[in-house]
This record gives sequence, C-alpha cells and structure tokens, in this order.
Amino acid sequence: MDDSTKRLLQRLIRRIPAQTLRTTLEKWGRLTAAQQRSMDFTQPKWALSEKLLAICEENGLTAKHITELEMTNVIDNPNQGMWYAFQLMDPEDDANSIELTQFKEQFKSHLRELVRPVSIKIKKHTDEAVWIRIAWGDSFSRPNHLKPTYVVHHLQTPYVFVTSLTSKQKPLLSQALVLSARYQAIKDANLSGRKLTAIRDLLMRKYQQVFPTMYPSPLGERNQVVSNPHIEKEQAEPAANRLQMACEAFGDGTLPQLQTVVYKLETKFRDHTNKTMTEREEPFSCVVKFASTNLLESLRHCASSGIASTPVTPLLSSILQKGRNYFVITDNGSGPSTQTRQPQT
Amino acid sequence: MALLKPFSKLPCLNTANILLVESEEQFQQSLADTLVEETAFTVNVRLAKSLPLPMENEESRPRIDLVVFIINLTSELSFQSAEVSLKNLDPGYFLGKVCFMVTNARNASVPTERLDAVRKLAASLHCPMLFAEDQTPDGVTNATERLLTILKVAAGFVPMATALYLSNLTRRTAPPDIEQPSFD
Amino acid sequence: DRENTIYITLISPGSGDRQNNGSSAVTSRSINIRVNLNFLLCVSNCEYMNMFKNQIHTVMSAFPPVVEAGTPVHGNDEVERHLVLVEKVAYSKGLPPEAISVMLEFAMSLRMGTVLCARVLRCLIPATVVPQEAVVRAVVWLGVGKIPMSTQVLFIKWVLTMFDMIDGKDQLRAIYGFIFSFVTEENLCPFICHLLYLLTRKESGKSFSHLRYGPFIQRFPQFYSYSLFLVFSSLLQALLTGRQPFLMHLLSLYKVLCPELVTLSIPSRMRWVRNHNSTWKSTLIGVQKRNGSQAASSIGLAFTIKDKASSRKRKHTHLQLPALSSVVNKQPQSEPSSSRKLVPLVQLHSFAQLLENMHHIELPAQMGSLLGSSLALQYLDFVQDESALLRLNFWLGYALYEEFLFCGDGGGFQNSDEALQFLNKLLSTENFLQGGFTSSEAFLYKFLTVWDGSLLRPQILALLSNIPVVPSSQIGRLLFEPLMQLFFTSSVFFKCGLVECLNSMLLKWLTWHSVYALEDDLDISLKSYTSINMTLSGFKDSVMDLVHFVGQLASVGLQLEGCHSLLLSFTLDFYETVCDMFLKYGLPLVVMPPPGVFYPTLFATDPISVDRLAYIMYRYKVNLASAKSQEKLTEAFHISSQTFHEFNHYVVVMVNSLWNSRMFKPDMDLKLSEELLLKSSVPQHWTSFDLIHHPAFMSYAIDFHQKVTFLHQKSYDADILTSIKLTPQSGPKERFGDVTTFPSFFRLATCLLQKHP
Amino acid sequence: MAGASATGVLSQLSLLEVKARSRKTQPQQQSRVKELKAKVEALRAQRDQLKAEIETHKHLQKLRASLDKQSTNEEEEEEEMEQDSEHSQLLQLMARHTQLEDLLYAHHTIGGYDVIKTRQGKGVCVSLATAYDGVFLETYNLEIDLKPTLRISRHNVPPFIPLNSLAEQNNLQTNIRTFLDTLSRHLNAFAARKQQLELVKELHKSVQVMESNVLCSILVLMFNVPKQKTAVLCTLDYSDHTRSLPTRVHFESEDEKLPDSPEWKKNCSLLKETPVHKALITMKKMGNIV
Repeated sequence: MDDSTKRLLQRLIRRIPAQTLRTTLEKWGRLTAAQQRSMDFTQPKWALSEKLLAICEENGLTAKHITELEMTNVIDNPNQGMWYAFQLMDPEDDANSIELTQFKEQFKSHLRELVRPVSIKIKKHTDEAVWIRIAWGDSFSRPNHLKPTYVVHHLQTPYVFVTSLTSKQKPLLSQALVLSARYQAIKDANLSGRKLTAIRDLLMRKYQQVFPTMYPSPLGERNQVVSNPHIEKEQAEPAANRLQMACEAFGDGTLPQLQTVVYKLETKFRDHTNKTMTEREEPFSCVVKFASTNLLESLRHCASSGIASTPVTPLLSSILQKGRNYFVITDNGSGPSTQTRQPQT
Repeated sequence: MALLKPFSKLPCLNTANILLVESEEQFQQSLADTLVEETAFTVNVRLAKSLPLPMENEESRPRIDLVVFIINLTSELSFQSAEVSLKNLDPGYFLGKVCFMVTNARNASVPTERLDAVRKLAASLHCPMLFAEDQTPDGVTNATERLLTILKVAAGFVPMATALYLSNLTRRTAPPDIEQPSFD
Repeated sequence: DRENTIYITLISPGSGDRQNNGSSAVTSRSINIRVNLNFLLCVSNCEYMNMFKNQIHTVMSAFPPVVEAGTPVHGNDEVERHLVLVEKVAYSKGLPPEAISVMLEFAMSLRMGTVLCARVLRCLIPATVVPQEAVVRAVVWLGVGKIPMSTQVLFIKWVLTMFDMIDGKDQLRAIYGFIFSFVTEENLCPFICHLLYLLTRKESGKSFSHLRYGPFIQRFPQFYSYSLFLVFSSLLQALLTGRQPFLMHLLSLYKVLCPELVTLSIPSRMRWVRNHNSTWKSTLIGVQKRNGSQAASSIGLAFTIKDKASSRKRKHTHLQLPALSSVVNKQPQSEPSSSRKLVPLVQLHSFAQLLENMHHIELPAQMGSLLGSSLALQYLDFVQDESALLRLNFWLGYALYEEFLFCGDGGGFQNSDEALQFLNKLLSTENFLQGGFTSSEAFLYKFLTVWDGSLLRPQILALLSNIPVVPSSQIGRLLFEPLMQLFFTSSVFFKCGLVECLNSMLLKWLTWHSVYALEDDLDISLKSYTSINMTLSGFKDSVMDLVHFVGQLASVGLQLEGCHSLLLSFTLDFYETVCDMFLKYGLPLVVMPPPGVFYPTLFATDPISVDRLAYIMYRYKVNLASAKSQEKLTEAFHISSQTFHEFNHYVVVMVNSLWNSRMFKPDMDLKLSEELLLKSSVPQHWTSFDLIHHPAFMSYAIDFHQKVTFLHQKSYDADILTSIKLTPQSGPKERFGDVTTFPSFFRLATCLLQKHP
Repeated sequence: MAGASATGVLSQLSLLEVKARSRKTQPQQQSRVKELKAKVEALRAQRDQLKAEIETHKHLQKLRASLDKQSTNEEEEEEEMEQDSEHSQLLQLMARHTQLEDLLYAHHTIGGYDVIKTRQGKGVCVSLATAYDGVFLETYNLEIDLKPTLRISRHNVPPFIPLNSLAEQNNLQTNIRTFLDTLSRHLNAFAARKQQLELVKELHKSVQVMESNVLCSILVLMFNVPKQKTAVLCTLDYSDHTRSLPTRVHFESEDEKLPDSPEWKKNCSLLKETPVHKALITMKKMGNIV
C-alpha cells in the first residue's frame, strides 16, 4: 500500500463526519466484524486513521477499495462542495429505452477513448440514480484519486449533476455523456448549489407546486386559525392572496435548499439625474447576488409577508420555473435571457 | 382612498374598539389576544398591516376609538410603513386617539437615529409613544394594560377625562438627548 | 540611529530564540518602525531590557518544541494531533502557566502561519494564572507587525479577558509606553485604551518630594519624565477626533491623576462603547468551575451574570488562594518606584488588616467585584480615592449599558433573577455608600426614556430614588417628562410605586441637605468625581419642582383613577414628608398640596385618609407658625403670604365642612346651584359633610350615639344625632365622645382653637 | 435602611398588581356563558337556513326532473309551473344551472379537463388527473399563456415526459385538444406503470425486481420455477410510452428450452395482454412460478 493511498485514506477519514464513520465503514464492508469491533470511535480522527491504515495493510486493500469507501461516503452525504447541473439536449429516438448496463459500458468505453489513464467507477444508487466517480490522469501521470469528479445522472432524464470538474475536463466528460446517453448536445443548466438533493428536486420538479384550482385550496384551509370573535383581521384576504401568489411562484411545503441566486445585469443605466452614466454607450454591467441558507424559503416569506410585491416578478419566479439560479439580464430580451456560464467560477 | 374617521359611526354600549397597525403582523396578534381578555368592558380589536383599510368591510367595522401604530425599531421598513399609513387617518384622530408603541428599543442593533426619528414623528403629531417589551409575557401584559388605560379614556369610560386631555399629559414635547447632560 | 537600535533590542526575545533553536523566523521579518512614537519606546525600553536580563534564561528554558518556520499547516497531521491534544486539555481543565507561555510564544511568533495563531489563541484557557512574561513577550511580537490586524485584536481581547489572571502587572506597566504606541492603530485603539485604562494606576504612599516632578512620579512610577506624560495626554487629545468614548475614558482617568495636563473638558457623563464579548469567558468559567478554584476573578469587562457570580464567590473563597496570593506577593522586580509591597484588596479579610494596609492597597482590575465586599466599600468610603471611584463608575456604567440598553438579543433575559440580583446588589451598595453612582444615574436617565414601566420595576424605581439632587434647569427634561408619560399610561400600581419612589427621593435629598447644610459648598453628587456645586436657592428650586410635580401627578392621577384609596394613601405619605420640611430638615420651604389632592382627601370615604389630612394640616400649621417666629428673629428667609393664604383657606374649608356644617354655602369655593341641591332633596344638605354625616365618620358617629343612648338609658331616637350641636366655641372634649378615635383631629382642633395666623 | 424598605414596598406593589390581574381574569365564567349563548343562536340560525335550502333543493329536484324530460321529449306541461311567477323563474334558472354543472361533471369524468382562467384571463390552468383501475393518482397541471401565442409557462409534469416535443408534434397552437389528449395518455400510462410496479413489489414478495427506471419503461423481474429450482429472468419492455402494457416480453433462464416451452409462451402472451401484477397472480395459480 503506497503512501499516496495512505494519504488518500487519511484525507478520507478526516472528511467523513465522526458520527457516521461507523455506519459508513459497515456499508463499505471491507472490514471483518472483529475489526469493526476493534475500532474505538471515540478516539480522535488521526488515531482512527492510524488504526484503519493498519487494518487495510492487514487485509491488503488497495486504492480501488479506498475509492469504494470514498464513494459510499459521498453517496451518503453528497452535500459537500458545489454541484453543477447540466442538461442534455435533443435526444435520439432510443434515448428513452437505454438501460443501465449498456450505459455503463458505453460511458466507460467512450471516456477511455478520450482520455487515459482514467479510473471510472459507476454505481447504481437505490433511487434510480447512477453515480459515476472519475479520477483523471493524463499521459504523464496516473489517475489522481485525491480530487475525483463525481457525476450523478438519472437515466431517461435530460439532467446531469457534476461536482469538482475543471474546465479542462469538461469537454471530455460532456462528450462521453452525450454519446453514451444517446443525446446530441449538452448545455449548462445554470443551476448550482451545495445540496445535490435540492437542485435535483428542483429540476425533477419533486417539490410541491401550487396551481390555481376551482376547488378550495389546501392553503386556505391550513390558514384557518380559530380566533376570538372580538379580534378581526382587516386585511385578511389580501394576505391570503399574497400567500397564494407566493406559493404559486415558489411552491408549497418544504422547498429545495438553494444558497444563492446571481443576476448579471448588462443593461443600460437609466437615471435622468445622472447624465454621464446614462449616456454611456457600453451597457452598465453589475452583478446582483442573493444569498441565504434557504433562499427559496426566504423569498417566499418575503412575498407572502408583503415585503416583496406580488405578483412575484418573473426574475424571481423563474428561478423555479426555469430551474436555474444564474441569470444574465440584457436590455433587448426583457426578463432573464439564457446564457451559459463556466461551472468553475 | 377613504380616510378613517373617528366620529363617523356611533359608539355602542360598553364597548371599546382598538385598531392595531403593524407591518410585521407579529406583536399585534399577541397583544390582541390579551386585550380581549378585558372583562370590565368589551374590547373589539382590529388588526391591520397598514392603512388605508379595505373598503369592503367598511360597514362591518365599528367606530375605532384608538389607533395604535406598532413600530419595531430593528426594521426600517416597519417605521416607513407606519409613516405612510399615518397619512390615511382623519386629522380628528390626532386629538388623542392615536398612539405609537415601540418595540426592541433596547436592542443593540438599533441605530439611535431611527429612535430619534420615531420620537420626532410622535412629538410632531402630539401622540404619546409607549415602549414595550414584546419578548416576555409580562412585557406583553403590561403593554396591554397601558393600551387599555389609554383606550378607556379614549372610549370615554373615564368620567371627566377626554383623550385630548390625556394625550396632553402624556405626549413628548421634543426628542431629548440624554447622552451627555452637562450640569454646568 | 538610536531609536532603531533600541527598537531592535526590543524584539530581542525573537533573536534570542533564533540562537536557541535555529529557526529562521526572526531574520526573515521586516522591522517596521513607528517614527512618530519612537521616543516613547526608548523611554520604556531600559526597564524593559533589564527586566529581560532577569528572565530571558527562564523563558528560554521553557521553549516550544522546535518547529521550522513555514512548515505547511494543511494536511499536517503532526500539528493537528498536538493541537487537538492541547485543545482537549485547555477546554477540559485549562493550561498550566508554562504551557500558556509556550503556546502563546508559538502562536505570536507565527511559526506556522496566521491560521494556527488565531486557533491557538482561542484555546488559551489558563488553569490557574497567566505568567506575566509570556504576555509581555507576546506584546513585543505585536510590534513586529507581521500579525494580521484581526489576530492582533483577538490577542488584546484575550489579554483584557485574562487581565485579572496575569500574575503580576509591574512588567506590563514597565512597557506602558510601548503598549501606548499602539494607540495609533485605529482598529486596536479601543482595546488598547481599555488595557491602558486597566494598567494606569495611582500609587498611594511613598513620595519622592526631592524630585522636581515628585508628585507626578508618585502617580506614574513607570514614567521617567513629566514631559513623557505630557506627550501621552497631548497625543491622546490630538487623536481625539470627535469624542471616541474609549479615548475619553482614558483621558478622564489622566485628568484625575494630573488635572493640570488634560486641558480638555471631560463631560461628567459619557456614552459607552459597545463591548467586545470575549470568546473565552464561558469556557473559562466552565474550567474554573471544574477545577473548583476561583483563582480567576470575574472575567472580562462586559458584565455577564456568570462572572458576576464568580466574582461574588471570590469574596468568600479568596481566603484559600495559594496561587494568586503567592504570585502577587512575589517582589516585583526592576520597578524602582514600586519597590514596596502592594497588597491586593482581595487578600484582606478583616477590618484591622484593612487599616494597617491602608496605604498600599492594590485594587482589583475588576472593580465590579468591589460591589460584593463590605470591606472594599469601607475602603472606598474612607479614602476618597477618586481614581478608584472613577474606575468603579466606569465598570458599572459599562455593565449597566451592556446588560440593559445594548442587549444583543433584544434583552431576552430581563426578568431572569441574575439581573435582579445584580440590581439588588447595586442597590445595597448605594445604600451602604448612601448615594447613587454617577454612572447609574446617567444610565437611569437614558433607561427611563425607553422603559416600558414594568421591567424590573421595583429595582429601577429604588435606584431612581437614590439619584442625587438634579438642578431644576435639568430636572424637567431628565426626570419629569419620561416619568409623566409612564405615570399616566400605566396602572394604578405603577402610579403608587412612582409616588412612593419620589417620596423616598425627596426624603434622601432632604436628609442630605440637613447633613451638609452647614458646609458652605454643597457637593451634591456624593462620592462622585464630578462635583456639582449647588447653592441653597438652587436646591430649594429643585425640591420645589419635585413637590409641584408630584402634586400635579397626584391630583390628575386621583382624578383618572377615581380617587383610588391606595394611590391616595401614597400621596398622603408624600405630603407627610412635605409638610415637615422646615422643622424636620431645616429647609425653609413650605409648599401646600394642590386642591386636586386636598378635596378628594377631605371628602374621602375612609376615615384614615381624612384623619391623615388633618394631621398633615396640623403639621403645616406648626411649621408655618415656627417659620413665622423665625422670620421675626432673622431676615434669613421669607415665606410668601401666598402660602399662608392657601393654608388658611384650606383650614377654613375644613372647618366649615366638618365643624360648623356650612357646606355649599357661598363662601365655600365649591358651589352647587340651589335648585340642583333642592332637586337632590337631601335634608339640610349643608350638614352632609360635617363630622357626623361625613361618609367617612358616619359609622363612628352612630357608634358614639349608641354609647350615649346606652349611658342615658334612652331608647334610640334619630334627632339625637342632629341635636348634638357643633360649635367652634365648645371645646373638643365634649364635641367628640372618644377623642382617641381621631387623635389628629384632637390635635388639629386644639391648634385651631388658638387663633391661627 | 431606607432604600431597602423602599424596595420592599415597591415589590409588594408589583405583587399586588399580579394578584389583581389574576383576579381580573377569574370572572371569565359568565362572559363565557354569554359566548355559548351567542353560539347557540348562530347555530339555530344556520339550522333554519339549511332547512330552507333543503326546501328549495327539493323544489329544484322536481324542476330538474321536468327539465330533463323536456330535453328528451319536447312537449310542454307548463300548467303547474305558472303559480308564483318570478320565484319560480329564479328556480328555473337555478335548475338549469345545476343541470349544466352536471353535464360539465359528466364531461370531465369521460375525459375532459378542468380549465380555469388565471391572471385575469391572460392564461389558463389545465389540470389532468391520472387514474389506474379506479384509483385516482396524482394530478398534473399546465399553466398556459394565451397571448401572443399559446405557451406553456409552468407545469409539474416530470421531466422524462417529453412535454415540448409532444407540443410540437401535435401542434399546440391549432389544436390544443389533441395535445392534451396525447399528454394525458402519456401521463396515465406512466401512472399506470408506476402503480403496477408498486403493486408487484407489494403483492409478490417472492418475485424480485432486478431493475427499473424512473419512467418505468423497463422492468426486469426474477422469479423461480417451483419444481426444478431454476431462476427465470423476465424483461418487460414498455417501448410505447402511451400504453401501460409491455410491447416486448423476454425470458432468460439456465435451461435454454424453457422460454420456448408452450406454457411459457402462454405466459409471454399473458404478460403482454394483462397488467403485470395480475399476470403474475395467474402465473402463480398455474404453478409456473413460486
């Protein structure tokens, strides 16, 4: 077991949260029950990693197995690092009928053609998600397991989620994906976040949307609070309307946790008092960035509590409808225009 | 938009009506719940986010004896919305039937300018300005008691005292600066 | 040139450790020199040097394991492991002194970059004490100027937090000038000022009278030349753009120590800066709790309840304190001026000890802890040590503002009993010193304007009653306006409370007056470093304002509350104080109650109130009479005929309504129209408020009548009541069956029978 | 000490205040009674109103009956309608209204869609309900802008249903109707497949679901043949996404001749014709699988 592998393991142990370390190791299943029992998880990380190293030596485990451990860890808590969404464009006819095995070998072969050496691991997770781990190497160096790229793809859906991908590797990956998933093109979906589940749910529309219906809406019923006959809300129905509007724009119930939304304005500066700026030819460009632990929740609250005006401006509502959190706003196309952005920025 | 008028409606027997205006709609609820517990007379509470009030429940609305603007000092917005709402009150109300209730005055994140601005506003309108501790239950009950004290007078339950009389006693002349009272 | 060399020797510890462990840390550093302040450095340096000659070897011996400069931090499990270990120990049971000095040295020398520096600082929790040398060395490292500003601030905060646990202050004082030189860093300035504030101390006792600046040296042993201090103060004043509170506070301390230098006029009451909540407090307390030793005094300036608690405990447990006492007792080296032993107050626990050490007592940095111990208070009370009081005020003001005006969480915890305890302790202290602190006074003025009237009401009102006399020019704005608003919008209980509070305030003012009246100059603000001189007339004005104010409150309050009997009784309490101002407290001032108080009392339904009114009127009578006689003897003062007139009028009304039943007669000043009275169809309405028919006395009258009928063996008949004629001529005895029922009436009656003025 | 005593008095006062408050909240009772009385009144009024409504409803029923008759056979019998003129007219209208409502409902049940206006008529919101044998499954919504051209602004149709391509194929602009029909067929088929899969997992513990995908377009099952313990791998391929039945069924097993055996041929056709969970039940009955 060379010391690059050792370093890998140490780093990995340091990264796995202490409380889940035990279960992760169990999932990994490379340790005998005795070895499992012999580990004392109350010890500090460095001690644990020492211990684990010894065991791995003993079992003669290699980098391959360590990467397995890493993969289980990443699958269990995917909310580390930035995830970027990509969208596959114009599918072939048989795009819908592709199934896992053939996708697997297709992808591997395609990527191997493009770059070698490269180490690829593909694993099917329970919820129809295909997890791909790629450790890149190039003609001079062996695959670098210290900074692998992770790709998550749901077959039959046009979406791919990628983390820690350099701009150099991007075209390679894109091509392999396009070919093996039977599409013709791939584009950046302009959606990124720390929580994989969040951006996935957002694109897969796995959150509770609200539509105007002729039947009594659950919203109204939920806000029926039994109150004293002597207390009367003057602006009850405006409030209800605001809530309805907000929920139509941002969905109901718990929302996917986005952290940021970025608007890149490349519009003309309009302010009659400020001549010099207004008369400039080149567009006045600035970046507006909203940040929060759960951005959509906060936006919804803003709208429902009347801090933000309703109906919600398309600039905000299109975060969910277009499923993106990066917009470039130009003068000609009113509202958010579609432009792509380098993932690594 | 219709101005809210103090004397457009007849009062009803042994009832006082109070209107709580707060842009955040937080404190007003707890206040209302404690206000209606008053047993000596019936208290009707109307809650509003801002003025003007909607036309549709114009006739269902009783005569409002006291209008309370609740301002949370930690938010500029709450102050501004109160300022805007004030314009929709009939001048008659400013004869003692309006008061300000300020929360979070002791919070570290409150800029002194804002507090002074509120003070100036209250002083310029000759309205009393009450401070309240909305965090603690005791604070809420106490705030309620004080509102009731004013409301009683405003609704005419106290013999030989009118709202104007009381507000003359309780209003601030000018915002003071206590920072450095120099004695010489 | 000279400065430079000196400066370089200043960082000699760095070079020293180079020789020791060959780390190239020092050489690589650029030495930047603050030109404008170099001479400060050179002055403070000499002592600094010989101090180091003494200790350099000890420090060297305890040096950290050799760490190459610029060793990578990331992914370095070696360091990681050590740090984890250190942190574990630190957070569980705190670090021993030598460990502290090692780690501090390690951190500040930036051997492994700035990241670790901050981290290490965070976990520097001392178990017992912080060795002074370590701190000094660290301060010197600051001078090297490699450390990022945030970390520098963090360090100074650390020093402030641990100040009381540093085992000696002499060497720190030795580099006073060096520390001072950081004042120019505007990020550091507030904290540096705070540190200086704690370091600057007035030395009592031995004087170098032969020296030119003897008295000065006395105060600032750590400075060589008077000019140096001149530089300090002038520099501060120069730095003072606007009124940065921290600079102001330091300056005010200087002003006290040598007034002739600080030309600036320091306002008596200053705003307070927001405090830095230090990160170590809670853990430190935790550690101390676990160790069971209260070695540390209360931590940090910001008053949080926990360290209050610990400081209170300290009072009791300081007897068994090997660590601190031994440390402090060790002869401070290399400080010529303070060669004699200083005894920290905390080590005294008997009055005798206090007496014999009176001249060399070292006050704790944490002045707040004085509040607890009566011994300390006696000391304060005895030696009018202005600087001590100043510091106490400083601390107190800080605490009050932090806890009650700049609450982080919007004042979540108000009603928690810690706040209660604190205020109660403060109250008892003020009662002990028999006067309010200026800081608490200033605090109250601010607090009243944002008070909701219920928060900690008893304490606040009690504190309020302690404030010294306010000049009548200010009293309206500072006191009456906020109080008035609170009074009229609050419940009757608050009203009563306020009246009670104002009553005791008046009492204290008067008592104070009766004590100091003889002295020519009336120093109002007791024991406070800003003395406001006030003339007798000024005092009279304030009192008059107060009395009138309460009169107004009471009369309107009674009206709004429908003559609530509780409020009435509190009001009468107040007037019982007022009516005796002249005789009891020798204040030549008589103020009559307003009609709004007089009439409700006169027509009250309970006998006690009416009785007390009578007593009050009686006392007025006595006071006025003696005042008149005084006036005859000396032209000292003069009571306006207006007052006499009011008094007479009230008496007439009383007599008319109670005795000769002339109610509603034209000469009375409350009139009802005839037909209205007829309509009421009350028989002989004019009698309806005489002693018999007065609602308050009806029961007594009937009782009396029954006694009479029993005596006369007669069957009850109604006109006996009416047949008892009331005439002023007939003496009191036959007018009242049982005089003891209305003692004060008897008194009033007797005094009325002599012709009144 | 004066201060101390003052605190005493003051704290006593606040205690009193607390007492007073508690006493004030006690006599809630009779006011509560009043409240209840008021409630009773309100309920009575409500009851009377309901009674009245029932009356009118009965009346309406009669009218409805007559109306329906009219719509079937045109000859009129107006005579009993003539009394109480405008009241009956009103009733007439109401009756008509209910009739139309019913028609609408009927239409919906035979495959119409709920459509309501949104944003003051600038758009409509269509909701398509999915169901599989008599069980209502989730409802999907489309919000469609009308101006300038028909455009789907918002929807909660899962991304693996090719909404846009459908919109193009049967051109949305001209005949939205067909578009909606195809879409609803897709959705219903998808819902049906999903439901079937659920049922298989739930009903047949012995059968192992080897593979499936989000679209449920591929289903690989494994089951055992009872006597000779051979495992059979069965692949169901729903390549036509508008149908809930597989287009291709394929068996794999250790012994090559098993898939060609007559009863397994029968099974194959069975699986093609009947929903998989039912098919499996029958296969169990036949004793082909465990």
